[in-house]
Amino acid sequence: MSRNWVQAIPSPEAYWINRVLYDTQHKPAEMARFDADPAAYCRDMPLTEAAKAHLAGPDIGQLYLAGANPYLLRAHCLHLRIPEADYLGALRAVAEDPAGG
Amino acid sequence: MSRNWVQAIPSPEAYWINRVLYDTQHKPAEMARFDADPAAYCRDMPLTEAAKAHLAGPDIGQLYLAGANPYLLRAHCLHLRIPEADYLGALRAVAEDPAGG
Amino acid sequence: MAEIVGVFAASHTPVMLNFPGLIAEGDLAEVQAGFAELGRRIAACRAQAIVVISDDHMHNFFLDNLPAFAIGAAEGYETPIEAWLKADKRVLPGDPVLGAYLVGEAYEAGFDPALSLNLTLDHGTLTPLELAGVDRTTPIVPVLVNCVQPPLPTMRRCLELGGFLGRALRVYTGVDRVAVLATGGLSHDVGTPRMGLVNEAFDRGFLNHLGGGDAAALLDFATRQVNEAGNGAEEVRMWLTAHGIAGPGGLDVIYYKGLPDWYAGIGVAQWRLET
Amino acid sequence: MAEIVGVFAASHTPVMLNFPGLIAEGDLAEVQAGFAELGRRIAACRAQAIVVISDDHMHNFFLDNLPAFAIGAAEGYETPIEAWLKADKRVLPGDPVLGAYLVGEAYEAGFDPALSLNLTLDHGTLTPLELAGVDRTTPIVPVLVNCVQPPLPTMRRCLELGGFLGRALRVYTGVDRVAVLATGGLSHDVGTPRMGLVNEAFDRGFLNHLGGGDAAALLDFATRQVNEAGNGAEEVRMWLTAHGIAGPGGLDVIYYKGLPDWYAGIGVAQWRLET
Ligand SMILES: [Fe+3]
Ligand SMILES: [Fe+3]
Repeated sequence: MSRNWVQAIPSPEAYWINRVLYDTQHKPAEMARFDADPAAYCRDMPLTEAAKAHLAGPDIGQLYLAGANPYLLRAHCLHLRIPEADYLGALRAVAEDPAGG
Repeated sequence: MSRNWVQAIPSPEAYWINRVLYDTQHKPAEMARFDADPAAYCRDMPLTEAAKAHLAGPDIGQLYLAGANPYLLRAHCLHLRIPEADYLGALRAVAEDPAGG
Repeated sequence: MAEIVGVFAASHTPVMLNFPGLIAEGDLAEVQAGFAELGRRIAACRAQAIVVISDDHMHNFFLDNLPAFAIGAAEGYETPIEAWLKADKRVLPGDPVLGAYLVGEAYEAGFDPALSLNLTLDHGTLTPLELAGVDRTTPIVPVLVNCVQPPLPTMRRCLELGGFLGRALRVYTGVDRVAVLATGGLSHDVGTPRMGLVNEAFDRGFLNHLGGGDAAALLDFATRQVNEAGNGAEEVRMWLTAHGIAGPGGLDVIYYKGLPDWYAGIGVAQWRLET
Repeated sequence: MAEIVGVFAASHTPVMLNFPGLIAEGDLAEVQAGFAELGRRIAACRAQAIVVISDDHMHNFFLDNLPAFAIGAAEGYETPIEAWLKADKRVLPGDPVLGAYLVGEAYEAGFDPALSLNLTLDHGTLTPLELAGVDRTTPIVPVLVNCVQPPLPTMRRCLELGGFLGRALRVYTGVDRVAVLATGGLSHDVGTPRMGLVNEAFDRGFLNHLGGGDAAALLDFATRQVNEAGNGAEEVRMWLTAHGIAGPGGLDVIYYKGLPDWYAGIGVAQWRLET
């Protein structure tokens, strides 16, 4: 059966991923700092090493699976000007059932 | 009969007074800017002229009557190092019943 | 005592404003006609205030303090918060007295919404108002329901919130005429592997249940089926809240079509009010 | 299924830590002995988690999004948020599983608390833990009740929240032993013209009602009399929530005295649990 959400409540790792996504979208200075060097921005956050790598990539599919809020992640990808087909493709590549069920 | 609160819900004026008190207490850069020149800090906020004057003073009694949250106002006065007797005196001076009833 | 002069619901999506032309010309004309009809009906209500029930898409609220329900009591609301949304920056006028009344009555009635005196509203509230061309001077009261980040309030609780809102509005003496607009849904996915799918069977089943008189069946359907309809379909909570306000008088579906190129099942509807 | 192994309440005030010597030496020894006894009793509970019910004094929450109730589900909580509080900076360990459970059960049971995954706790939560010397490794779940800025949740609703928490905790399977500590009150004023007054008649009346079995009389007393006891007395909401958890088995007052030089009526108590 399909499910709408990866996590019933954000894990600690997901909290910090979402914190990065939220802060950068809502505070221009944070966004500028992130854009200048995503890896450096993440370095001092209490993120897991995996999350740091996924954010710096970005690895959209892995961020989704790790509990990134889908709305925050979508807005982040719009900001990064990731082409829509690439964005959708990255998500679909991690679907349990590629038919979308 | 005495009442615990001046306002049942913050007025728009009280919202912005409290916004100044809250932001300065919780954001060091805001506090530094306020401390450097309270009147200048308030100038660009959507405060009433009366509220700007009360904050710049500060006029503790008038801020209380205007709906400043008592917890935020107390912490603000502690930050300003207002002597406890002066602080209490300013509040008592605006009491409806000076006996405190 | 206020009369509830109209209860409406409409889907929202940023695509409506940013890329309307992604759907076929005929579809675009039809959906625009549906929203125009919504606008005419809202205007005909001559409401003195509109309670707009929507969700915050992780702009005003975050995981540090994520309310199940929030009610606005500000004099005005800047909008939109999304820099990328193709809409005029403007201020929606608020009705702070009605907002404060609803928060206070909620606390008396056993509901625990957060109070908000400052919100910058997002496309959820704005886009249906824009597309329907709702008069820009009518004050609103935003009611925000968490549909975007679990844990979510239950479908049942959202219906119950509507029941409370209906009772509170009907005994409010501050205005004579209040309208209600719920926004969100129907089936869609945002930022999931299913994004782009719609589930017309879910949408039509849900609309049918709203039109029927069986609240238990409605809640059972929404609760059990929502996972087949996408994370965006969690926004049917707003339709349930509107249903709780309106009561089981029936639903007039002004427009419905699944529009995968807009990423959503788009519905526009009005409840028939028992008189 | 968890056993609720102890339900306690204690007043909090920053003065306890910052300027304990403002009161007479004999009073200080007595109040310290009261908190030490609280600490011994909490330790004897051997609780695996402590639900700490307190309020946020406008640090984590503001008027943009002011929750009536919030429940924490974080792994840990930095404290204190007040730079001026004389207490070690430290991290209180959290029980995120129990916190998440309580939020989810609350939504099922018709309560609408905000979820918080990140709180920097203030003196309200910290000072009684410090004074009682509670073991620093026992995980906590913060439950925060708005007592500091109207509109406030009703006294009745706070008691009902306790009823819910008690039921949810007793069927929780994640731990075997849970304790509850409510903090705040009793009569006092903060930042008002009455600051420095205490109302011993209110405090003793309230403690008597908590010890008795008449919930209606308790709520009536708290609701009607709180305006005679100061804005800080609004914090009796936390005692009511604890009462709702414990039930009407009676109250053992460990310490009570009005201490105007600490600006508060200071009480420390334990509920007698029906077995
Ligand atoms: Fe939406
Ligand atoms: Fe307090």
